[in-house]
Amino acid sequence: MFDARFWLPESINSMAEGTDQFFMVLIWVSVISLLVVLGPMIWMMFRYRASQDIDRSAPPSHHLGLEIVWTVIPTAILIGVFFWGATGYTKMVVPPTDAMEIRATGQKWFWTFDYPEEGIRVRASLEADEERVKNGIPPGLVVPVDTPIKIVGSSADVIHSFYVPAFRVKKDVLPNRYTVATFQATKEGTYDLFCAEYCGTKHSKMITKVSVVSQEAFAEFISKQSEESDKPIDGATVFNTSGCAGCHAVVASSGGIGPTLHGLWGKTETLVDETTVVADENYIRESIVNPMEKIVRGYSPMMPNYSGQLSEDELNALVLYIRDLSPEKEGAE
Amino acid sequence: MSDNSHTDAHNEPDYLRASTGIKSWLFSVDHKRIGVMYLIATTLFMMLGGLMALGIRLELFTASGDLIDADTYNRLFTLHGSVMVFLVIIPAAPAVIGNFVLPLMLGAKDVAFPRLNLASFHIYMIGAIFLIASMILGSFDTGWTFYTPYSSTTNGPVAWALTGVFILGFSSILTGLNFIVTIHKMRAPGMTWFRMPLLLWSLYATSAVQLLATPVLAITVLLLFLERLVGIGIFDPSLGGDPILFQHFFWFYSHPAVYIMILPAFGIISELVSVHSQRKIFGYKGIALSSISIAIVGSLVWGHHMFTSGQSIYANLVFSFLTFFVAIPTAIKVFSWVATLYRGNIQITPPMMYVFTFMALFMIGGLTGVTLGALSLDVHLHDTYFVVAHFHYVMMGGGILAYIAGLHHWWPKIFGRMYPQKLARITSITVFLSFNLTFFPMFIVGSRGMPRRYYEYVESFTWLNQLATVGAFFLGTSLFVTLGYLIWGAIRGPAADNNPWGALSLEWHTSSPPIEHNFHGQPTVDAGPYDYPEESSGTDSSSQWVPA
Amino acid sequence: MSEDSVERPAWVEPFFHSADQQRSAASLGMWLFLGQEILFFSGLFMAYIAYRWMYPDTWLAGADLLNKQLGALNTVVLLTSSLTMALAVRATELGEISKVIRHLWATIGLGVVFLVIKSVEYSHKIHEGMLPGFHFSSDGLENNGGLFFGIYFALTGLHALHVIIGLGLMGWLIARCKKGLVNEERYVLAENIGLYWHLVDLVWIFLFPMLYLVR
Amino acid sequence: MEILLNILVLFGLLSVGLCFIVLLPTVGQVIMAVFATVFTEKAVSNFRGVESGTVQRKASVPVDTPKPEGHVVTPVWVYVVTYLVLLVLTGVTVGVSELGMVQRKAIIAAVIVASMKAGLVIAWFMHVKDGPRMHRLILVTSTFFVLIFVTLTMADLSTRTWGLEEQNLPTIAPS
Repeated sequence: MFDARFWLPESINSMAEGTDQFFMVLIWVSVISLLVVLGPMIWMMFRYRASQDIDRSAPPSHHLGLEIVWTVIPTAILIGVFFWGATGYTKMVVPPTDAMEIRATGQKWFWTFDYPEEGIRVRASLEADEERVKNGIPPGLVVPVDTPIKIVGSSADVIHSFYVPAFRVKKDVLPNRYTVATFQATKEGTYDLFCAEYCGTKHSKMITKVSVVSQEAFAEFISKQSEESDKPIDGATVFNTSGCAGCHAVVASSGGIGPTLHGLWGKTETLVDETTVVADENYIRESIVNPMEKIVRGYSPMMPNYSGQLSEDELNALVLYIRDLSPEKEGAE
Repeated sequence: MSDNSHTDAHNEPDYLRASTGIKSWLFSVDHKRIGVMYLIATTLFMMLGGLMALGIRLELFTASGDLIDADTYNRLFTLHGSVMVFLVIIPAAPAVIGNFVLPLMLGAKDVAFPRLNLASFHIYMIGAIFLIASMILGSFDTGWTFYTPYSSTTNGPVAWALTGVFILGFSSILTGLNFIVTIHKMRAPGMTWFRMPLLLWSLYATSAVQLLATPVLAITVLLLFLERLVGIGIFDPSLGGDPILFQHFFWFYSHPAVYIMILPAFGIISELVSVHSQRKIFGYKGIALSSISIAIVGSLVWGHHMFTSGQSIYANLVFSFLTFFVAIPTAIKVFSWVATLYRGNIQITPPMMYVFTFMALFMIGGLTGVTLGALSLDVHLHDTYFVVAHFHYVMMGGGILAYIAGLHHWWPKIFGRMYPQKLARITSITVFLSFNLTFFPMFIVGSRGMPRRYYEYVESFTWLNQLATVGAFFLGTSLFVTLGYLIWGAIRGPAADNNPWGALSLEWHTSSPPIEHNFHGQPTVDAGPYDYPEESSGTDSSSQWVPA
Repeated sequence: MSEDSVERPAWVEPFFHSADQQRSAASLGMWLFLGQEILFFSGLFMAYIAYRWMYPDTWLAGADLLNKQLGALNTVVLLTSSLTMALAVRATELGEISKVIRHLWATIGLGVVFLVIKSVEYSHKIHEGMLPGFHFSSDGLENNGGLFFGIYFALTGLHALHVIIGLGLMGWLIARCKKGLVNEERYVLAENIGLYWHLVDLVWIFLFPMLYLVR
Repeated sequence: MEILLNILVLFGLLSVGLCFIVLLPTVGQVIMAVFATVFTEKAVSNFRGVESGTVQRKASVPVDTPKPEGHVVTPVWVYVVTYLVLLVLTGVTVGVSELGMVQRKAIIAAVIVASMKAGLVIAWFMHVKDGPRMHRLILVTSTFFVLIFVTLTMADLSTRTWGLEEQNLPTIAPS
């Protein structure tokens, strides 16, 4: 009950190693002050209960010395706690100048990580991680071990929060400006990355991993990703990694939060305002980039817009993939 | 109601029987009736909020969300938050206990503006109707904190809820205004400021906070309403608006709001500790002035809710530094209460049992608050279940349990009948145990990293959440038992005499339930409210009131 | 000493001891309401200060689009209405009810003039397209001009709403004067409405330099 | 400790703000006194009366018609002079902005003159000067809370890059 592992996950972040001891000290301070207050209370409760006949003469109504003591001591303890917390905080939050920069963009229910020096972009969500683990790539945000990392975060729509419990790091990402989170992983392994600021329906699904890998594995990951990026983009992987699979079904079932895409090509869809539209290429393209324009009847306007998130060729690959979902339209251009 | 009417010496009917019929209740300007109506309303809303809490805990029994879908879960916890904060805990202690007891303690016939008092009850009901309407219309899923840009872009009846909160704010402002003027202008002759019972000091501080913080909530809700309706762009990031500014606006109200919730609880506990240990309170001036200093310092610290939300490092340091000053007045109060027990003649009555549970739970809540105030820990602990456990310990363990203790203390005065005391003692123990079973696992699961407002969680947290769910159902049942025997006591309990606990303050010197205009003639006060003579046997001691 | 020794005029509430206690309670209540109103407007002034700090150039450009002459005229109108209101309150304390009604009508007239000038300004802005938020389409301001006009319309709109409430209160006060319910004993109601009107004027005194004279 | 220094600066700011607010009604009163002496010799006798500015409702100001409870009714000319002073100050505010002073200075000067006007309205029109002390206390507390709200929020907004200077974070221009 009283060792750090019971309360906190193992701390990997070398910039925040003071926090575990600080937490345990505060646990001890709390337990002691609990005893200091509840102990006498329970003892007096029994000793002075009504049935006891005991010396109750001249109960003191105030005692200046005692009152000053029990004001000064808590103040001293609290100011001590503040300074320990503040100094730990400033060490933990200001990234070193030589830190490796990674851009994190939070969006409705998945993360996108850009490695500016290496020029590659990686999408991280539950589905995307499964894809990557299948073909042997470390899932989620891939980070070399023992190098200070600076995460520059921003959000594409609402406030999310970049939270890695193992690194004791948490920073909200905001739509209108960049915020900075920093850590330096000391032990290889994969650790959970949660979104800690409520961001809508699948807030609890916006989970991915942080894989801390050795330097060589990181270099190999970078090379594989960069030659991956000049390979022709396959619509299916874009569909799975950028969160479409989370809401749209690709097989002829009616489930899912968004409309089913099986057999969509060429179908006439009735929209919320009772107008109808033929599901052709620019309807699909427009519904991806600006979903709020044409909402299919029976569905609530919840799809996040992807304008600026998908590159031009990713968009084309996606539209082709959706077209191929309709079997009878195999040959149609 | 049994027929042995409770008329007192001048055989005037008491306020319950003075006039009958629903209209006489709904439009009565008698502060006691308005207090009872608030009691009924807040209890109903507390049951509603409690059921939602059980729904949430049931969903979290299993790691993967299978009972209800994510969207309904989000709406459920948003409603649980909003109903509990705006409809139950902010009005409960000041409006129910305050409305009923304040004029009696002052020796006044009624509050300063009785029609305004009735108006604030009706405003409260209209606001509640709006909030419940938003629930019926499919409810909103923004969390009770309405953070933009999510709350300004999501669909759903957010506008209804915002109007509801806007109207509820006014009910709280008007009650605060009424109490301050009553305390200033209508004290019994001879009752100087330092001869007032401590509950009035804390109600005075609460009303000051209600008056000075709630308008900022009103303007925030109005701006958010305009943002959704007309899109004036104040909080809209694409137009240059800053979501952090909304958080500043919101928390400038909401942190003082948690002091609105806890200050009356402090007042009730100071009252009960002194009465049930038949002893002068220790450090009267210390406790009275600490209430006022909490009201002032309480509005300096709201930034500790936003340590990880992109607030600047400088502001984090300033707010963390100020947060630790708020803990000191609370510490003074707690130490003074324990010191009051020394050499007291402690009666282990149900209210006193609830006082002990309050002391234990509130201490745990307060100390974890200090842990959350330290900057380097808050980075890890913010928006996790550690925070959820902290504020439930402080608000439910502190605020609501003290409110229940107050109800047990003044129940004989409100209804003139006594509830079964043995059963009450047992339930107070089950409430304490089931409370710890529910919320202590949340501390552990929170510090291990389970974020807040999660519909599904990682497998490793499962058994702790299951423990919490089981605890939640025990807590629910024991609270229902409390409600049951209190209602039974009010209707069929044995008649209670005017001063069952041997207290000295003025409200115990009139019949219980009191007559329509409280006192025959104007009571005058010549001594403090807690001047129990040394060797008192606890009953007919020298009273604070010199009979007319 | 149980019964009240001083005989109480009819209009004093049963639970007050004397007319003076009721008067001081009423004016204390009004002052608490004013304290709360100050905080209500403080939210908007806070938004103004925050965004002025963030986008100083938008604020300068935005202020140029506002019509300073009408703003100054409005300030003079409101100050005069404050004077006539103060004279009305003074007349109630002296009991000259006819003078009270005359002053109140003058104040209501000035309030209406203020609202007319305000509507002229608003129609000019709506015509020019200087609407809050996204609907901002006027030229001469880069993209977040809508933010400035969002705050402008929120502040002046809320203030105009309070002016309208003030006019309603004064109309009600005139009705009570005609019914003879207001005399040199029962002047607290007039004093409270006077305080409310002075607060509305106070808000405009701070609002005018901040919004119009940002130079 | 540089953290401590910054926090003390903040407290200094808050306390300066507080005494400025407390002085507000007295500022109005002083201006009244100055203008009173300049304009009318008869006012000189009132100047001494006004100068004492004691709070009790003493008949320090000449009374037109005595009231039974010694309730002081301020004479008409006090209101008229206050009104004229307010008009003059409005002219000053407009003048200050027309001068086209450097942008930052103008707003501070304008706000100071506006609060002088506010001081006048509060002191004379709203009878805070000769009213009970409680009214002045309410005014000071609520303005103090507004001051806290503004100062601490600006403590966040204005120091966004404090401690992160060398990170040269890019800024997202509002779209």
